[in-house]
Amino acid sequence: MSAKLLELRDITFTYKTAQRPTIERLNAEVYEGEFLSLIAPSGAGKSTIFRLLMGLEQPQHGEALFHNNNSAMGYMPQKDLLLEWRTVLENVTLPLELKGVNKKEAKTIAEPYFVQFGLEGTQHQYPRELSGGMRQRASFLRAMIGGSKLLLLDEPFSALDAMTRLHMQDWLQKVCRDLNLTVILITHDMDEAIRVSDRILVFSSSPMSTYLELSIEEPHPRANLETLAPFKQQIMRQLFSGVDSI
Amino acid sequence: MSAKLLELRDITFTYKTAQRPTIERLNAEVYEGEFLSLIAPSGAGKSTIFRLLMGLEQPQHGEALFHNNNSAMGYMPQKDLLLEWRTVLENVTLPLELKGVNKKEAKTIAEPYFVQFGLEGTQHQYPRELSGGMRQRASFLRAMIGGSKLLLLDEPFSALDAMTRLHMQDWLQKVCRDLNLTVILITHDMDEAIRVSDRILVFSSSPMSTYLELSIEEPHPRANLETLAPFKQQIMRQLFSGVDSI
Amino acid sequence: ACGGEVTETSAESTDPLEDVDIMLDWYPNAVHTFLYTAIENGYFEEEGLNVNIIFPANPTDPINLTAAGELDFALSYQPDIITAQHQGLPIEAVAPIVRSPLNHVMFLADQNFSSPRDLEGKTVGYPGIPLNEQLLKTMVENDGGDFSKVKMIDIGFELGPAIMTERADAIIGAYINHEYPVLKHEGYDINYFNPTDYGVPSYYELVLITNEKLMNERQETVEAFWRAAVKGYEQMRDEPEESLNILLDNQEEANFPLIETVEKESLDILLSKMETEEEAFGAQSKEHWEQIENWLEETKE
Amino acid sequence: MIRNYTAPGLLLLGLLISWEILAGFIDKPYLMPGPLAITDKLISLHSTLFFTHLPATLQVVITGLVISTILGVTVAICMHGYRLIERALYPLLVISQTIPIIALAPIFVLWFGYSVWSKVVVTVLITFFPITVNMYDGLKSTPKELRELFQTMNASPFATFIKLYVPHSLPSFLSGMKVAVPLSVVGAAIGEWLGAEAGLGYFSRRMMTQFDGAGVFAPIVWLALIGILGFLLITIIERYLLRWRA
Amino acid sequence: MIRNYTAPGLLLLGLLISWEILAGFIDKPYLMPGPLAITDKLISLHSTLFFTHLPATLQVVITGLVISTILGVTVAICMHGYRLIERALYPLLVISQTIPIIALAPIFVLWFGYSVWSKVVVTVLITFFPITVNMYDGLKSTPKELRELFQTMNASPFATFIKLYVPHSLPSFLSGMKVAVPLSVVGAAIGEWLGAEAGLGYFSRRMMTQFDGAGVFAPIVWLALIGILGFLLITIIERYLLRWRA
Ligand SMILES: Nc1ncnc2c1ncn2[C@@H]1O[C@H](COP(=O)(O)OP(=O)(O)OP(=O)(O)O)[C@@H](O)[C@H]1O
Ligand SMILES: Nc1ncnc2c1ncn2[C@@H]1O[C@H](COP(=O)(O)OP(=O)(O)OP(=O)(O)O)[C@@H](O)[C@H]1O
Ligand SMILES: [Mg+2]
Ligand SMILES: [Mg+2]
Repeated sequence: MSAKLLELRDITFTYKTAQRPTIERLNAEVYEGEFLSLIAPSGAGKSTIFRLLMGLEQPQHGEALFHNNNSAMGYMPQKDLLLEWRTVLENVTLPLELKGVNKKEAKTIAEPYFVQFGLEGTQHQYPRELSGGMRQRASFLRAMIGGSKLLLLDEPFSALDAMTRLHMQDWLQKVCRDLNLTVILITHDMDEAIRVSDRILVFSSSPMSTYLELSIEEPHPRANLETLAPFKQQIMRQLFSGVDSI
Repeated sequence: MSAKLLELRDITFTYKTAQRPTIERLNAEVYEGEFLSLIAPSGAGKSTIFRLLMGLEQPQHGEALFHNNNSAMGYMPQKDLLLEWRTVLENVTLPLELKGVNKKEAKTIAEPYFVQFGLEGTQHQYPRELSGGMRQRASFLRAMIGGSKLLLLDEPFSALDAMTRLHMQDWLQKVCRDLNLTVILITHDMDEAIRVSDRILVFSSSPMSTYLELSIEEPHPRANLETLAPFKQQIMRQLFSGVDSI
Repeated sequence: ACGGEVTETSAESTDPLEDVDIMLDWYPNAVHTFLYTAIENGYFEEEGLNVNIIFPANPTDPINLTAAGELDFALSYQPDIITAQHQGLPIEAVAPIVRSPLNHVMFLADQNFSSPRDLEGKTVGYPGIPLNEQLLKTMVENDGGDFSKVKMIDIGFELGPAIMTERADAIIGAYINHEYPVLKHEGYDINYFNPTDYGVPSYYELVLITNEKLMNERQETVEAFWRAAVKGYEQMRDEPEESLNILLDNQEEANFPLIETVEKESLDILLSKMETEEEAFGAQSKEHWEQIENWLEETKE
Repeated sequence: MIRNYTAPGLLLLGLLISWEILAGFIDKPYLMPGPLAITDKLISLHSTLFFTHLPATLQVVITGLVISTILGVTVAICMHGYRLIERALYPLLVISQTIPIIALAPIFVLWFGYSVWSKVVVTVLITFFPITVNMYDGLKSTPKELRELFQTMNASPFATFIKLYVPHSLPSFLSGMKVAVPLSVVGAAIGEWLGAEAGLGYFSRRMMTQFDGAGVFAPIVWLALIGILGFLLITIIERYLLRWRA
Repeated sequence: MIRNYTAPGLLLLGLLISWEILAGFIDKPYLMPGPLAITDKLISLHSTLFFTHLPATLQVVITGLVISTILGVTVAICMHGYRLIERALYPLLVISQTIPIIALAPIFVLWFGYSVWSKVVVTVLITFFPITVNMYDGLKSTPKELRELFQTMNASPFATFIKLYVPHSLPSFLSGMKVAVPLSVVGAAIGEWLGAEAGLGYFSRRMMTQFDGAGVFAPIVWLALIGILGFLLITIIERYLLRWRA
């Protein structure tokens, strides 16, 4: 197993206006180069974990430890958060701009992705002219384009149709393996998690705590979902056994 | 088969700033009391169809015909569009307020749904304090609470985990059948479509046109997905054959 | 209208009093003593008038609003009256109150100007009324100087600060009965040139005016008003101290205390200019008006 | 709470001290009286200022503000509702702002006499414009998607106005009020020069003719106090009404 | 395009005609001259007004606006950046707005003499406040989630400012400018009364002392024109910069 990239140590976190902690004494680690998926009920605290990792919230107890310091993170928030006053191209190249890449060059870098992501022709449109799924892909592209080694993706494909979603998953898989990226993916789609992950963490909610850890060592690409069915059943069983009703 | 509730007749629609029509000569009908799902690639024009039905856009050609006039529609847009300055409860009861129901009564009506939808305790929070999936459920609840006989739901469950999603689907199914509601559901999740629909329309994109129409006459509740597998395969085959790459 | 102080209608008088409004040329000061005295002593009431004193917001209000018929009487300046009449405003002079210019050129004593000619190359501030240009032009040229070498600057109504801050070398448009004693009271040593010493005809600084309509249609009212005003003046001339106290008390009551020493000095200066050996209070002649009109016409650029 | 105000308090104190020193140094009390001299005047004139002039000015300020708020909001709503009114009215409003009051003073006196109304009119003329502009811009910036949401709920124009436009343009409207409140104080002061027997602005002006510097500034201290209190009130209202922002 | 302006044009014409009739009826040209008399004056005084007084006033207006824009924006930024500055400065700003200019006139004369600067200072004093308030409120309303997005992209404070805060507060800033521009015209006119040898405000007041009503209003027509053109300029800039709103 490769080196630990980051660690959550005994984290407890309560939102200011909340009565109960969202996360309590949570421990987890992420290894370099792995593709880790997080699955949990809606409202459990997945997005909150990302916020803690990005330093947007401070845990009341415990800490998020990074073992490799030069890690600029690529973060795709759950809401697309496109800037309405920028064209799609300008939105997508924002991280490059912030790194000081000049506009022309940034455009050259972004252009091929537009084709790849099915966004060709939208470069000079404003976000309000995009469909929901197109906005999501633009936001995903923005998170990817910075060239970060560590990606935090919060439900990146939830608004995509099955076909586009498969395509994007494959693309992501390939890029990650080619460039040895580390990915933490929040998803609600178990098929997705099983298809792309090296490891899956399933959490229970209120407060959030680890339920199940699952390593999937099938080789990629995993075209045949049949062989993966047992994993899905295992997750389902775990999830649905824990509660009588949601 | 029951009476036609509404009809799309030969609709052609182009967005003002777009070069090509999004929808061209599209025909479709919706029957009273049916549960109809729409499946299409991202960016095809599903949300646009809803906008046409709601009268938010005018087709350049053709028309959307309603055969039953007293149909106030319950519309759930793809973006949650919660009003940030209202509490969750105030957001949810907005349609009731607009109908002149007094606040106290509206609250009494809404209260049980909060429990049902896993939103208990959020009544007096502001939308910014909710998770993505919770926002979606609040928006869904707002669309349902008006008591409309016709529901237009634009990816209502895309941000929900598998378990919550199943629960919501079942709930929706039951309500629709009990109250004889007509539902048009946009979804990307084929399992979802197969599980809840009486009929599924699959569209191709640019311009949008009907690919496949599928009636599913299995009785509800459809717990056993095995028997539904052939439907899924049929859709998949159709969708994936149509294109070489997305 | 709710401006100014309204005299109390005495309880025993049975005849309803006729209400008349008069607008002063400025806020109340020593020059208005005759009016306050007349009110206080009931001279107006004896004439069947109830006088309501109003203060102007703009220096042009007295003429404008009298012409517009909003006011019955007002106090204003002779050159302004002539200009206004030329513009066709229907106003008429009832009687002059102050017979010679109060408007003097003033400057700090350490400027050492000895005559208007010394103002060549200097900056003179004035309150934006072109008359002041004509005054100074006459004075400088009469003194053998070149008026085009004097820099005139419109400084609004803040005349005092212009020389206090030494941003202007001299000012014109300031009054010998007000700015002069006030500045002295504030500890500034001020010298001045009197326009009449340098070729400016002695125009009436302050004139009681009314509108044509009133003059023609209610002449009795005008006469009654003037009779009471003269009585007030005589009282003020004969008993300046007590009369001034009436004014001061009046202002004290209204919360705008005047500086007693300033107003005393002011009154002294004024009395010599309200009545002279040759001319009685209020006397006026056609020739005088024509003389001033001619002078105004001649000196216009 | 107290600690938060020590720094600004110290700054204010420092300013007052340096002002006193500067005033002593310049030694032209008419032009620039020191704070001590002004305080002296404030005390000696207290009953006059507080019981005679303050109420007179307050009456104008409050009447003026109430009228210009109603007027400004109404005009903004009409301009927003009817493009024609906007095009016809806006230039006139701008013109009304570019005419120096003093040129209109005789006309006001002609029409309103020396009553409180000429002062109120001046105050309204000065204060309604920022309210109108900000309210109008606030209304105009209401997102299309929210407007459409209300449309789909069959909200009446009135309900849409109350429940969408008003809350959405509130921040902008309050910005306008924050500009208008201090202006109303100056407006009242200017109005008082058009003819008054009482009022802080009038008193100040009279003292000016007496070359009494401290007497000029003593009523201005009261004017400033009115302005600050009004501003504070708006800020408190803002904090309450926009609490959803957090 | 042309048709859009007929209605407002007709309104204006109607207003002018009724004004002319009213003026004829009142028949007090020294108080209320009719538009014809003013037009006459405008023509006969054209070269004086246009070549002598207009440039003098324009210089003050433009210098004043440039300074107050820079000042207003800078102060707003500082107040937004540092809570302490906000607390210390805001009361002072409000106070500065409640002091009638005329009371400060002697001090301005003391410090700036009768140069163009005393006029510019008056203009700045009158116009910077709406700019500051609107800019500040615009900055303050920047959504937290967008601020966080920039934080996660490691954007420098400067870049965040330029690429997030500036575009986001632009609408609000422009509202402020729309209030400030007409005010700058009045500011310059008032400034001219503190000492001037040329300028439209100066000329207007001079005509007042000559009981020449038409002469009073002729320069005011120019003042109004400056105001309208400035306002129009801001509107055009607004339409360009906020084109993403559509
Ligand atoms: N700003 C906030 N203030 C208070 N409570 C919050 C805030 N943000 C989130 N929460 C609460 O914290 C909990 C976890 O939220 P989070 O967004 O992390 O959930 P999630 O797992 O991402 O859910 P989803 O799948 O629906 O996006 C929720 O119950 C939510 O109500
Ligand atoms: N306001 C607009 N102006 C111009 N083009 C638009 C506008 N809204 C949508 N479009 C375009 O119309 C097409 C259809 O959009 P629509 O939102 O209907 O797609 P959709 O089928 O709902 O997709 P998704 O599943 O991603 O939500 C897209 O290509 C989109 O770019
Ligand atoms: Mg989430
Ligand atoms: Mg859509």
